[in-house]
Amino acid sequence: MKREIQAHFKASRGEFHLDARFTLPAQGVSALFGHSGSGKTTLLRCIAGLEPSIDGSLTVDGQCWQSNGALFIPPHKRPIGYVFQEAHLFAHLNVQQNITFGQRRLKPHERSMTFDDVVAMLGISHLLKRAVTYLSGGERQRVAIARALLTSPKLLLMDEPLSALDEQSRADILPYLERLHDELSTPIIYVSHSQKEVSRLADYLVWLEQGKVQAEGPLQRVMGRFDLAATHGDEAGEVVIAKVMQHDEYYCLSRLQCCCGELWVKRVAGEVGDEVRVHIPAKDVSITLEPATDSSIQNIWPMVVDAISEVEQGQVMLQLRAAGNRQSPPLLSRITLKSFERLQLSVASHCYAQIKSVGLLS
Amino acid sequence: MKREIQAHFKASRGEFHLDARFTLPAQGVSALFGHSGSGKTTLLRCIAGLEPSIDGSLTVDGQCWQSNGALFIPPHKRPIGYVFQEAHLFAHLNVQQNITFGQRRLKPHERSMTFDDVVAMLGISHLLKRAVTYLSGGERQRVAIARALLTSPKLLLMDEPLSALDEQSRADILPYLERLHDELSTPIIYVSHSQKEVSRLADYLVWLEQGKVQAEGPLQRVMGRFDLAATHGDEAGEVVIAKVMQHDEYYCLSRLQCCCGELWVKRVAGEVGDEVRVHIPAKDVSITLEPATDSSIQNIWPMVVDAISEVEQGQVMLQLRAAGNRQSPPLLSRITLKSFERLQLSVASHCYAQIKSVGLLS
Amino acid sequence: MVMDWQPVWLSLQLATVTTLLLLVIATPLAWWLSQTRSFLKQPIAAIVALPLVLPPTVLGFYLLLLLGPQGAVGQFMQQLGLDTLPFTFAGLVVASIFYSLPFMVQPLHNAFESLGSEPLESAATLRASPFDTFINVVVPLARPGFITGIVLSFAHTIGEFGVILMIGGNIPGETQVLSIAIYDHVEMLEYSQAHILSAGMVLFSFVVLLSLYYVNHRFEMPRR
Amino acid sequence: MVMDWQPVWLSLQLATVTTLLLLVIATPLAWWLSQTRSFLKQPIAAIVALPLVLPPTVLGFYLLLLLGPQGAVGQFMQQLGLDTLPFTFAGLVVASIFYSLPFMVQPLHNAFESLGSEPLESAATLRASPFDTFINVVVPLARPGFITGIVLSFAHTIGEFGVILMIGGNIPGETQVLSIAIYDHVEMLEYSQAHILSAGMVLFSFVVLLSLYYVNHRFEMPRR
Amino acid sequence: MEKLQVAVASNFSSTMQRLIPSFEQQSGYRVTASYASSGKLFAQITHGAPFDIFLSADGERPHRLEQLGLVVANQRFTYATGTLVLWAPEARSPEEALQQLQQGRFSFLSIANPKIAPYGAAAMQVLAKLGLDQRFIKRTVRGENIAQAYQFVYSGNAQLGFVAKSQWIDAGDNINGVVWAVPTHMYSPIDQQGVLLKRAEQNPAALAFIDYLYSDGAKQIIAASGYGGLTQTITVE
Ligand SMILES: Nc1ncnc2c1ncn2[C@@H]1O[C@H](COP(=O)(O)OP(=O)(O)OP(=O)(O)O)[C@@H](O)[C@H]1O
Ligand SMILES: Nc1ncnc2c1ncn2[C@@H]1O[C@H](COP(=O)(O)OP(=O)(O)OP(=O)(O)O)[C@@H](O)[C@H]1O
Ligand SMILES: [Mg+2]
Ligand SMILES: [Mg+2]
Repeated sequence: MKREIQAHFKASRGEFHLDARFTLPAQGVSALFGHSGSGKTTLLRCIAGLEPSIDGSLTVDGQCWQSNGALFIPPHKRPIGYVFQEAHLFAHLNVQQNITFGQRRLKPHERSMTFDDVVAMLGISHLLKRAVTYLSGGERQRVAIARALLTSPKLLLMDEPLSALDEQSRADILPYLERLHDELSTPIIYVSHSQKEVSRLADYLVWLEQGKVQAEGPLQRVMGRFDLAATHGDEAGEVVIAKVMQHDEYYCLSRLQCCCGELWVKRVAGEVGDEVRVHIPAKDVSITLEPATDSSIQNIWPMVVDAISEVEQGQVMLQLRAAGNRQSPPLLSRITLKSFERLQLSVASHCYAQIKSVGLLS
Repeated sequence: MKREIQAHFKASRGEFHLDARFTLPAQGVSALFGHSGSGKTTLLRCIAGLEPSIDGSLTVDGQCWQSNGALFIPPHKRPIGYVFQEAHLFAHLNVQQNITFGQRRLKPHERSMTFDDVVAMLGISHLLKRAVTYLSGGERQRVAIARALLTSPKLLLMDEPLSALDEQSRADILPYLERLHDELSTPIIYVSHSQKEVSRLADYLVWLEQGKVQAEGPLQRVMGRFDLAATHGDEAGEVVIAKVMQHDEYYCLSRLQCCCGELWVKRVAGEVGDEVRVHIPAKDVSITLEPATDSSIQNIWPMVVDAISEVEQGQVMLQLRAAGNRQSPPLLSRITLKSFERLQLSVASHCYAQIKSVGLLS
Repeated sequence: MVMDWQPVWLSLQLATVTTLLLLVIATPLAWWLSQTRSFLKQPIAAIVALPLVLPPTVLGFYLLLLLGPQGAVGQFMQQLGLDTLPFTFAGLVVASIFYSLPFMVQPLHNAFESLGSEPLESAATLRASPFDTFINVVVPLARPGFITGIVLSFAHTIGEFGVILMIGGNIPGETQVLSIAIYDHVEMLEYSQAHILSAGMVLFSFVVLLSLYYVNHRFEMPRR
Repeated sequence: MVMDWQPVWLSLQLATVTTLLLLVIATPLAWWLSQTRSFLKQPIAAIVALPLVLPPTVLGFYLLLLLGPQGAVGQFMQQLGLDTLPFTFAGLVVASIFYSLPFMVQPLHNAFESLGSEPLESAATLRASPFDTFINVVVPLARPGFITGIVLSFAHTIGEFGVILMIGGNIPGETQVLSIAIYDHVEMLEYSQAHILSAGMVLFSFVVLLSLYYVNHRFEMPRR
Repeated sequence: MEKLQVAVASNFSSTMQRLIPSFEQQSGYRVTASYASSGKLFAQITHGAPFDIFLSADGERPHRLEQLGLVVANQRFTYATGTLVLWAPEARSPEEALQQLQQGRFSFLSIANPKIAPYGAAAMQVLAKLGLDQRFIKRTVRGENIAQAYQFVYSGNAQLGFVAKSQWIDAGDNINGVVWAVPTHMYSPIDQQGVLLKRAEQNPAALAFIDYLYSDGAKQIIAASGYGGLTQTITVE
């Protein structure tokens, strides 16, 4: 049986009409993505069972949690962890008591997370005895994440958990979340409005607009769509899956193989043979007609222009594919209209795509 | 008399010790920047007068607001606008009543903002009659910003006001904040942990760590410092002031002149002759030994390597200056060690810096 | 049976005046209790509740001692050229206020404390003076506390008769309130009159309370 | 004067038992009131406050009729083979509960409503069943409401004597509580005894209340 | 016109209401009566209550007031003498009522509190005479006053009760059972005394009311209400 989360929720709240039907893989990270007020939080609450008045059906990994009025598993019986958009800590408990609140309610064998790990990862060990009133915004959010993780959830729901955190804290937490779904195969549904975060983390994307699902699918497919790219300006780009081929310890680089060619990137953590995900922002892909040899840019692929669209005035989005490989997934490049005209590009033009190695996500 | 904000606050709260002394220009945007728990919110509250128990002195634009126990102007008599980290809307008032709460307490001649403008800018006109309970996280934050703006403050204090907002909303609000300090010369003190936001907005930076000021000064100086750059990984870079020289309406580009050379960027809003701020991320500056002619990269400057430091293993940070101009501010470029060795760069090497135009902030 | 409306009016007057004055007195007291960090906070909170522990008649007796011509307060008032309070409507009001004070102070104190400092701080940054904040932010947000205080004080003043009988002297037209009138009927074995008055009182109070709760409900903040 | 301790113990017993039972009864009722959207909410909230509006003696009289052998409740109890309640300690407890109910329900209702739904939702996502949540989240967060309810109910039960005299019959050692004893002294013009008992009662209550408030203070959530 | 404020012990309240109209008609003065227990009225009078005449339920309190010098000396008078009856709602004859008491065939016996109400003291004397005063202590409920003693029986919770004859008469037909008229020798007379307060020494209305109480009309009303009506001035011993 395929591991899936199938959901359909329908409700009206004033002028806001929710009618979202989608299917997510019950593994990896799925992102709920959309503008402010598009219904992300509402949908997450439905999945958690916090909106019993909203009609809908929900099946998680073969188990029915809710079915149009006929069945409704109450939230405390759903094996979820929930990180609220505002931390919602218990004011009468200190940090440690908050964190272990859920854990204490699990049977020992249900506990797959350890207190020490989670506390260390979130960097809150110095706060344990503190009253929650005296936490800063970011500290609050980290405590809320720890609290949800320690319920050892079978499904983790996170509502913009990193928005109040600085780069450093994010960088500490993100790999942990990745480990979570890699090692424990805990599926995560992640609400975010940051395309960067989404493309770093998510395997699957549900794009909400005004309560409706606008686009849905594996990250690569949805992110590659021109309309999406056009909307999201600077962060549009392509995510490709690549295989680790070689590590160069001296230069601290790794060589990846992806469909379009070789890619030198900053030393990645995986073993040779592992698959990694690479986000190539359209704006970081520049075009030359001849391969530059004396450039600091290491990744240069011969490509063919597949499609051309004008994104905004003065900006052109090129869809490229590997020269000699009709089936390769598209690579996006955004250049100025001026360069486009100067280079006299057109569909089927041959060119070289330059990708700045350090501009890549791991 | 020089327009300045001079502050010195000192307090102990459990293990947290605040002892921050700094001087900000009383115009433009100053950023309070630092990790979670570094004391940003506490400091902002001190400036607003919300921490009467904290000893300190504060002089804003020549007026003393607080002076070591001798004087303490209560918060409601300080002409500030405050956007709290959590929105803190009034639960008993609807959106419109919340927004106009402060405005109604101003005399008509003190009002420099209009309701319609602010509401339109923040895209909340459809929410005016709504109870605040029914707002989404981002809507809440926008209402809080509107409420603070409508007090027509002489000093605007913002505690991570954009963290819950999607790119679209940010893009709508940021230009407005810029106009605020350009047209109304309202100084803004802005708490943020996003280097991107800071470099886009701020003129002046106060970098806090564990309650102490770590670095302080004009954005360019602080951001250019190698130690800072090294700490903040991907977002390190340089901010340069450039003058608008020409608009090309067909290509939708603008030509800027900055110390190092000419820069073609996406059409900017200002008039010819205006000054604009440009953030050049170190990772978006690539190096060639010969100027590429058939490349989509338009901005290519002849530079000289001024300093070299190894940032992390396998990564080299170059500090460049314009060839033939010893006084030009530094430009940062991050390249891989491999490229660095292949190009055989050393201090005083001549090279060309390539900057992808669309990778620039306006 | 000829209905004597005077006790009814007197009771309503007494309960209304008492409740209004209690609002005036208890609100600042409760606010102070909720904000202070003084060591006097707990003792004063305890003292406020003390009148409750004495049987009403006994409390009335002590008030009589205190307010009467030989009492400290009474002598002071006489020195000021004022009449003493016992056996007057004013005396009833003073006694009722004293006795019902905890019913107003306690719910308000709770309501004020549960507000937290956020609304106060928001209001301060929006140019509202402390008084302005109190009227336009604290009071509406503490509405449930006010409702409870008003309900308990009003109902209790309507029903109370021990203190009132003692301090007021059951003088028809002056200090004979409804509760005493009903009591008198019961004492005189005029049960049917007592039933009618009691039923009227209960019904009337029910309607008043119900309306109050419905109005409160209409102004309730929406909840998720 | 030989001190008769029996009324003192009886009063303490009565107040303690009443307060405990009130907690048991009022807590679910207040919780229901705070959560329901039923149209019965306002009427029931109003009914809870109604006993207050009747003079205690009169209320006692009606309770006497209701609980007595000819009353509906009394007959029902007799059919069950039980003794009727008037003139027993159990009767005192029932009457006190009935009369003090609003003092417990109202503060709890307010406290529960001011919690909002967030703590409940957080607890639910952390595997706490509704009952678990109630005990471990709602009760500690609503502590000020409980304190107020306990103070008002306890103090009021100690001081009340109208209803109690009526339902209890003032049987020494059985239903003669302290408040009645003090009352009797005042009526007998034995003022010095009354003074001593009253002072003792006030002092004792003050100490109890003060300790309660200090304990409450120690457990108070820190505020900014 | 002079107004007259009379403080009246609660147990005399219904009789007082019959006296007032007849007095007002005769004299043209207006009377307002305040009812409370004698103990409360005493406390109030000692603290300046605006009463002209005090009709107590006993002799003790008027006596004390006299000693305190708050009332006109040598004017204390007995306006009524209370009569005690034993009310047994379930009995068919007075003898049965007495038997019921003697055999203890009741759950509760109701009396007024002997400490504070003269009728209660009288009831205790009767019980003592019958040798029952120690037997039923735990089954004797004591009302704050004679009205409550009556209510305990009326509500069916007490099966026997020593109440005032005046109450029995007031109740008229709508009452069950019978009463045993307690022989007056079994208890010392319940003399209800009145006094004229100092402030009313010159008040013609007050003097007129006292005169009225001595009148035959008033005596008749008082007697018809169930009191051994004799109105006499008692001089200080
Ligand atoms: N009772 C209601 N009446 C009217 N509108 C409502 C009600 N409840 C929610 N809404 C609206 O529903 C929309 C969806 O809210 P939701 O919290 O799910 O948004 P979101 O996608 O999480 O946004 P954000 O990113 O800002 O948190 C919002 O526009 C909100 O104003
Ligand atoms: N009473 C207190 N006792 C102990 N520590 C306290 C107390 N009050 C505040 N702190 C600590 O002071 C530090 C500064 O808090 P502040 O809210 O100013 O941080 P911040 O820079 O705004 O962080 P963030 O970006 O997470 O919002 C935090 O580490 C907080 O835990
Ligand atoms: Mg949301
Ligand atoms: Mg903060």
